[in-house]
Amino acid sequence: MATMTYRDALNAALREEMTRDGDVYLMGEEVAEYDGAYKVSRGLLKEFGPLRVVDTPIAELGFTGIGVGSAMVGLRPVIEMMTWNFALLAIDQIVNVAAKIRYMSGGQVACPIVFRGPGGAALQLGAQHSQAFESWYAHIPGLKVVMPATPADAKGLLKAAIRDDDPVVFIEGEMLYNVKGEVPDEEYVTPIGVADIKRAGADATIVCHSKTVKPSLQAAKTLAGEGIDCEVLDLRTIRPLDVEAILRSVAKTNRLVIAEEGWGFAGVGAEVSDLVQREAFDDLDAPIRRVHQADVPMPYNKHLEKAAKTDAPKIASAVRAVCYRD
Amino acid sequence: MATMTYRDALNAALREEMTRDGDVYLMGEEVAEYDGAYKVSRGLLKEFGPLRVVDTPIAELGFTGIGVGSAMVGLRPVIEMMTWNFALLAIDQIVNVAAKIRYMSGGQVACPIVFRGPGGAALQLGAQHSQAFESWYAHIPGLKVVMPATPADAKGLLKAAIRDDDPVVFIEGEMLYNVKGEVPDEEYVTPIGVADIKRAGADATIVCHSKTVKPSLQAAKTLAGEGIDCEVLDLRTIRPLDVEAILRSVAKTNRLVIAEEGWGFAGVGAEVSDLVQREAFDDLDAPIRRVHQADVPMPYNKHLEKAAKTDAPKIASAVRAVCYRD
Amino acid sequence: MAVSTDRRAPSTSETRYSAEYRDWLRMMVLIRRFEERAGEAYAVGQIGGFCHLYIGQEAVAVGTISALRADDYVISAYREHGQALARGMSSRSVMAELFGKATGCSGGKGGSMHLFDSSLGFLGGHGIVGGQIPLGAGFAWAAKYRKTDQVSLTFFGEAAANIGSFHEALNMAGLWKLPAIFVIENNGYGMGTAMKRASAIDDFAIRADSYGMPGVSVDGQDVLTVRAAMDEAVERARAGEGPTLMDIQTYRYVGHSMSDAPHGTYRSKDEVEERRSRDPLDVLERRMRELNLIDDDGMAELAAEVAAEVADAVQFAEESPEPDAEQLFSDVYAPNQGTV
Amino acid sequence: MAVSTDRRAPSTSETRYSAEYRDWLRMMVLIRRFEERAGEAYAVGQIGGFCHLYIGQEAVAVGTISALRADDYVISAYREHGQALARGMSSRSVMAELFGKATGCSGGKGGSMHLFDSSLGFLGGHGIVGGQIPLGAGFAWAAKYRKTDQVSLTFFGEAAANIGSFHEALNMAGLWKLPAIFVIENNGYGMGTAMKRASAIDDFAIRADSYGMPGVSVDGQDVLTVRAAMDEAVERARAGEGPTLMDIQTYRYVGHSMSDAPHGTYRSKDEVEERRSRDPLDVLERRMRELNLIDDDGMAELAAEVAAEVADAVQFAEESPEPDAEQLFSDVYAPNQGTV
Ligand SMILES: Cc1ncc(C[n+]2csc(CCOP(=O)(O)OP(=O)(O)O)c2C)c(N)n1
Ligand SMILES: Cc1ncc(C[n+]2csc(CCOP(=O)(O)OP(=O)(O)O)c2C)c(N)n1
Ligand SMILES: [Mg+2]
Ligand SMILES: [Mg+2]
Repeated sequence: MATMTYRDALNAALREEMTRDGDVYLMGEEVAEYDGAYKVSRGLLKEFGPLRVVDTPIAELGFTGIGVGSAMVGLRPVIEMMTWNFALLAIDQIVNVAAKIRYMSGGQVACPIVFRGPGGAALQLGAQHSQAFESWYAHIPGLKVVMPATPADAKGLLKAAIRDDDPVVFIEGEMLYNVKGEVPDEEYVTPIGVADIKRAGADATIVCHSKTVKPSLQAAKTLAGEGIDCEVLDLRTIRPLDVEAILRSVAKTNRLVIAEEGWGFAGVGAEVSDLVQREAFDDLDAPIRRVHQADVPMPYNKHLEKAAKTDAPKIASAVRAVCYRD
Repeated sequence: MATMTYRDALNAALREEMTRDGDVYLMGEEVAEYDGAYKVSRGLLKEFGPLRVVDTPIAELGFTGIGVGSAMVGLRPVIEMMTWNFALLAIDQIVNVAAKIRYMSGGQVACPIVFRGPGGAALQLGAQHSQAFESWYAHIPGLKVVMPATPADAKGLLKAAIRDDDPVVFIEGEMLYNVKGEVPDEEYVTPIGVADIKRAGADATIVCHSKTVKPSLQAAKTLAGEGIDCEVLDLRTIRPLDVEAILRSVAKTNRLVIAEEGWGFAGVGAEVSDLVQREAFDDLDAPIRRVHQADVPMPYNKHLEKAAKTDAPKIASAVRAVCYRD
Repeated sequence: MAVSTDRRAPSTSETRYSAEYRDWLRMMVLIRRFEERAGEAYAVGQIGGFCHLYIGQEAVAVGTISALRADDYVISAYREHGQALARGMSSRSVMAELFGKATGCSGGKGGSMHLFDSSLGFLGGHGIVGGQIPLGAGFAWAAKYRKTDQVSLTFFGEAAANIGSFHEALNMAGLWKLPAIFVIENNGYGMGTAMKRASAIDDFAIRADSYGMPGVSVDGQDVLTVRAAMDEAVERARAGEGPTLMDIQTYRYVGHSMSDAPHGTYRSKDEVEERRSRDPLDVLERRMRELNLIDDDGMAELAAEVAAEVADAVQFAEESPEPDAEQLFSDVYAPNQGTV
Repeated sequence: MAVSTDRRAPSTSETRYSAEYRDWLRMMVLIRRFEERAGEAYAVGQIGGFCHLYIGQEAVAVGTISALRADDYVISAYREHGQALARGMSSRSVMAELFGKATGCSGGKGGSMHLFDSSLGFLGGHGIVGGQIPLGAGFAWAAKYRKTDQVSLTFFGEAAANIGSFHEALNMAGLWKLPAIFVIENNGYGMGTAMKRASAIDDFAIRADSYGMPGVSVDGQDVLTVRAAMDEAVERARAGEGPTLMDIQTYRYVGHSMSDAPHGTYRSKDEVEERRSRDPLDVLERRMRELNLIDDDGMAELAAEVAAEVADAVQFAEESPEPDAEQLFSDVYAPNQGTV
């Protein structure tokens, strides 16, 4: 196993899939000559040339549509959103075309496309640049929504997303790009739709994904010192949700905290909470608690920003609450 | 009390507010010469002239931005979305500007604007024209989301939305425009953020809004015949949610069904469900059930479409389930 | 750099395409009769939802699409029955789709606004104004990527030329010299809004200059003129010389959709009458008669063929089954991948 | 109809604005020094997030904004420190905002990309490329609605001219003859993408033809030329003759943001050096010296004033308090209306 960054794992996945399949190409702002705004595509232009690694004008709606169109006729584009904040401009093509074209054509037209880029907040980027939209995309039938937390998952899931015959919204994290982890040397693909237990435990389940996995593990470590043994379940895929894995964990621990980066109202956590109260009502020994961003646009000031964000102490408090230890 | 349609109630609200306040104007596609695609603005051009009732090109992002800009300098625009499906093209201006401008300007710049038009499905309009996006907008702090179900609420809430100093997403229903109801003769304003008990009951609560209010009342009627006395709570406002009203009703009935028009995943119902399990865990005698659109893009065929939609029989079954009568 | 170009399409020899005239006339008459019949079926509830008829614009679809090869791509908006037929989709499969039947081209799940036939490269049928423009550019991108000499033809209304996706897609098409042909079906109105009330300029061929591509204005009521201009655009595109913007002037005789009257608040009865007086079907018929390519008998025969085809299509649609109930849940995702 | 216009801005008498020269030069030097100091503060972590400096482009902000009245409106993108200062916002309030302090112009909640001062009609500071263009048109719409003769000035980069909101906003501005001035700050690059790799044409003044408004190309390194062209646009706008598109050619000496090197993969050191050799500050200083409007002493005095102002701004920012913790939840909604 090699140790590599999340960024390099994504880069390796792109390189491997582009090598394997000539129909795969990468398109977006600054992906080619600049090697990517966050350097995820480093070296790919040199290796694959300008027809397969394509710089675009700033025209999210347009280049997303061009990608979707090319997928409708059989190419397998990977469209980079410089950040998912800018994808609001392209969301019509994602929701009204990519997600629906198979259905409204009566199954004739597939749309094998990956939309990828960093989502959520980094540091002090302010209100317009710090938004987590996974619950929006997961609301839409026809899309899949994938959010890896580790380098190994990033690589295996991006490969799976590129091979998938449906449109995949693949949300990375700017704050994750430098995270290092072990990545298998041999080729592998990580299946979409399968959650992963990042830490097994018996007393409470923390359901998390993407950037909240690390603080959940930190919280679990702190809580272990207090005698609370947490299971940390990384969803990895938001749609389709791994319902069985969630219910299995709750059946074991009887207590649930859901930690996510974005806003609470109708967030991913609300869906998981509803699912569990419905399917595992009798398993629950306490109401489910959620941790999410404060219900405000993200402030620029660093102290306010920190106060707004999901972090390990907030997750730990929520776990104490569901264990009636607060 | 006069009997009037939902359409005419909205029209009256617009007329009264435009008469009261010269800063209020209406802008959108076909609102002026054509009297509105759904005739909500009938007669307003004639009464107020082309500077206050403004036809636009088909340019949702652009005219929404023009509206938001004019609100930033003190006008009070009402921006008509011909339908909310098309607002996906304008969503960047709604989410990244209207919802955030007050916050990111440190409170200096207000954005008193109403975005209004029909949301959700009508009949056989197919996948791209039949979407309910209220859970998306309600996810966003800085917005308010209002969805009247009756003519009286439509009038009172639209007047409140126009007078509100914050951006309001006001979602009507094409299928509601012809619905008739009693509307008070004297001037009134219905406060935003207050739910309304459309039918009082003791055995189970049905939380609903907009187009699901009528089928909820129908279901309640059916169930009354089976000895189940339902309370039908119309949210009217999705954000801010009337948390107290929901909890009060559940405290009384101990059973909850949530009926909405849109998709389930991270829908409004998920938020309400999470709220209730958290705040009223011990009040609940059964898991909460939800009724929502089938998890598919809307099909054109009328039988398939009917099967996809929320309706009274589905709501009634869900209530029977929470009452353990199924 | 501005591309300098004579903006009027060249005049054309009367006989260059005469071998194709009868096919064109037959297709134009078929579209007209098909649409009239669809309007009747709508009136009695056999067709639901929104339904936008193509009556008056027939020469645009026929003049452009007849210039394409079988492996080219076509995409349009919601007013696309005529283009679907011109591309060779059967009257049966289109009518059945309008009826929402399982035998419809989109299995009854698409409806009037979402006609598809991927075997003919007819890729919709799209309901969001302007949304198909980047998609059409995307087909052209794919042709370039694959180094084929396929061409992509994208239709949209003149009102769609004011939306952002038009600008973004045309800029990229011009920048990358994509084999794309963008056809503005300029019928003068977007719903109830006359072009001059929605656009700051009245000649859209000018907009081509912003994207480094030729812009041509074309008389859309004369199928010959349309075809001649289209041939030039196709030639350019196939030769790798890039895209063309065609502003084709036409008129819809009917309302915007079935719920809109042919005339009323936004245009007068006189205007509609006047525009109808130069009917694309008549223009071609007259030319054919002058060249002795058709006579009264020939016209009667053609009319009978078309009438039979449309009647058969309606009967087929009426007798076809509704989609199975399970169809509700299929085609959301690729088979065998599981759904949510 | 195409608006025919001479696309080069008129040459200007050297003395027409000479009474204002010192103010302009002082402001341009202030912006330069302010930005250099902000860069240093960023390097040591006093400023966070994205930070886009205006160095090299000073003549654009000063030449345009100096032509406005106090009640006009100004809006820009994220590279807006220079425009904020030129509009009269204090160095203190801008620097404090960059530091995220409670005394910042946006209370520390906006940051570098979201500077606001509504008392000066400076309405941001926007981070979504092109997003401010319809907003600027909206201010102009409000002026028309209220029948004032206010003017709205909107800044954006040349890369933003390829996005849909540009097209939609300019079409409506042209259609409705709004008192709007659209300034392309054409520094040749959008991040690492040279204009010719993003746009199908290399002269954006041509795009004005699509929207029925005049388009002018302006040398953005000579503040005098900028101002003269701007005066014409303002005059048109105030007279109710409608909008103008100005393509002002400039250059940024620094990287796109603090995380980008001044030169590297996408442009050469030589190119940057060459462009720096015609510095807008030098151009004006030279002209003033020729007219005997400033000498070495005067320059030293000006430099000292600016140095003191910048030092004071930094000290003010450093010593200012952080926002109160409750600020997290204020300003989401209007006061006294309750939050969710
Ligand atoms: C983005 C969007 N906005 C509004 C509509 C509603 N709408 C449907 S067709 C239409 C008019 C389009 O006119 P044009 O592009 O000229 O095409 P035509 O109908 O004349 O063929 C409008 C406004 C829509 N479908 N999509
Ligand atoms: C819609 C959108 N897409 C992408 C970005 C990321 N981005 C920020 S600035 C920029 C380049 C803009 O270039 P230009 O408009 O020329 O302005 P300049 O930075 O040169 O002043 C990009 C791509 C963004 N902020 N918004
Ligand atoms: Mg039209
Ligand atoms: Mg630039």
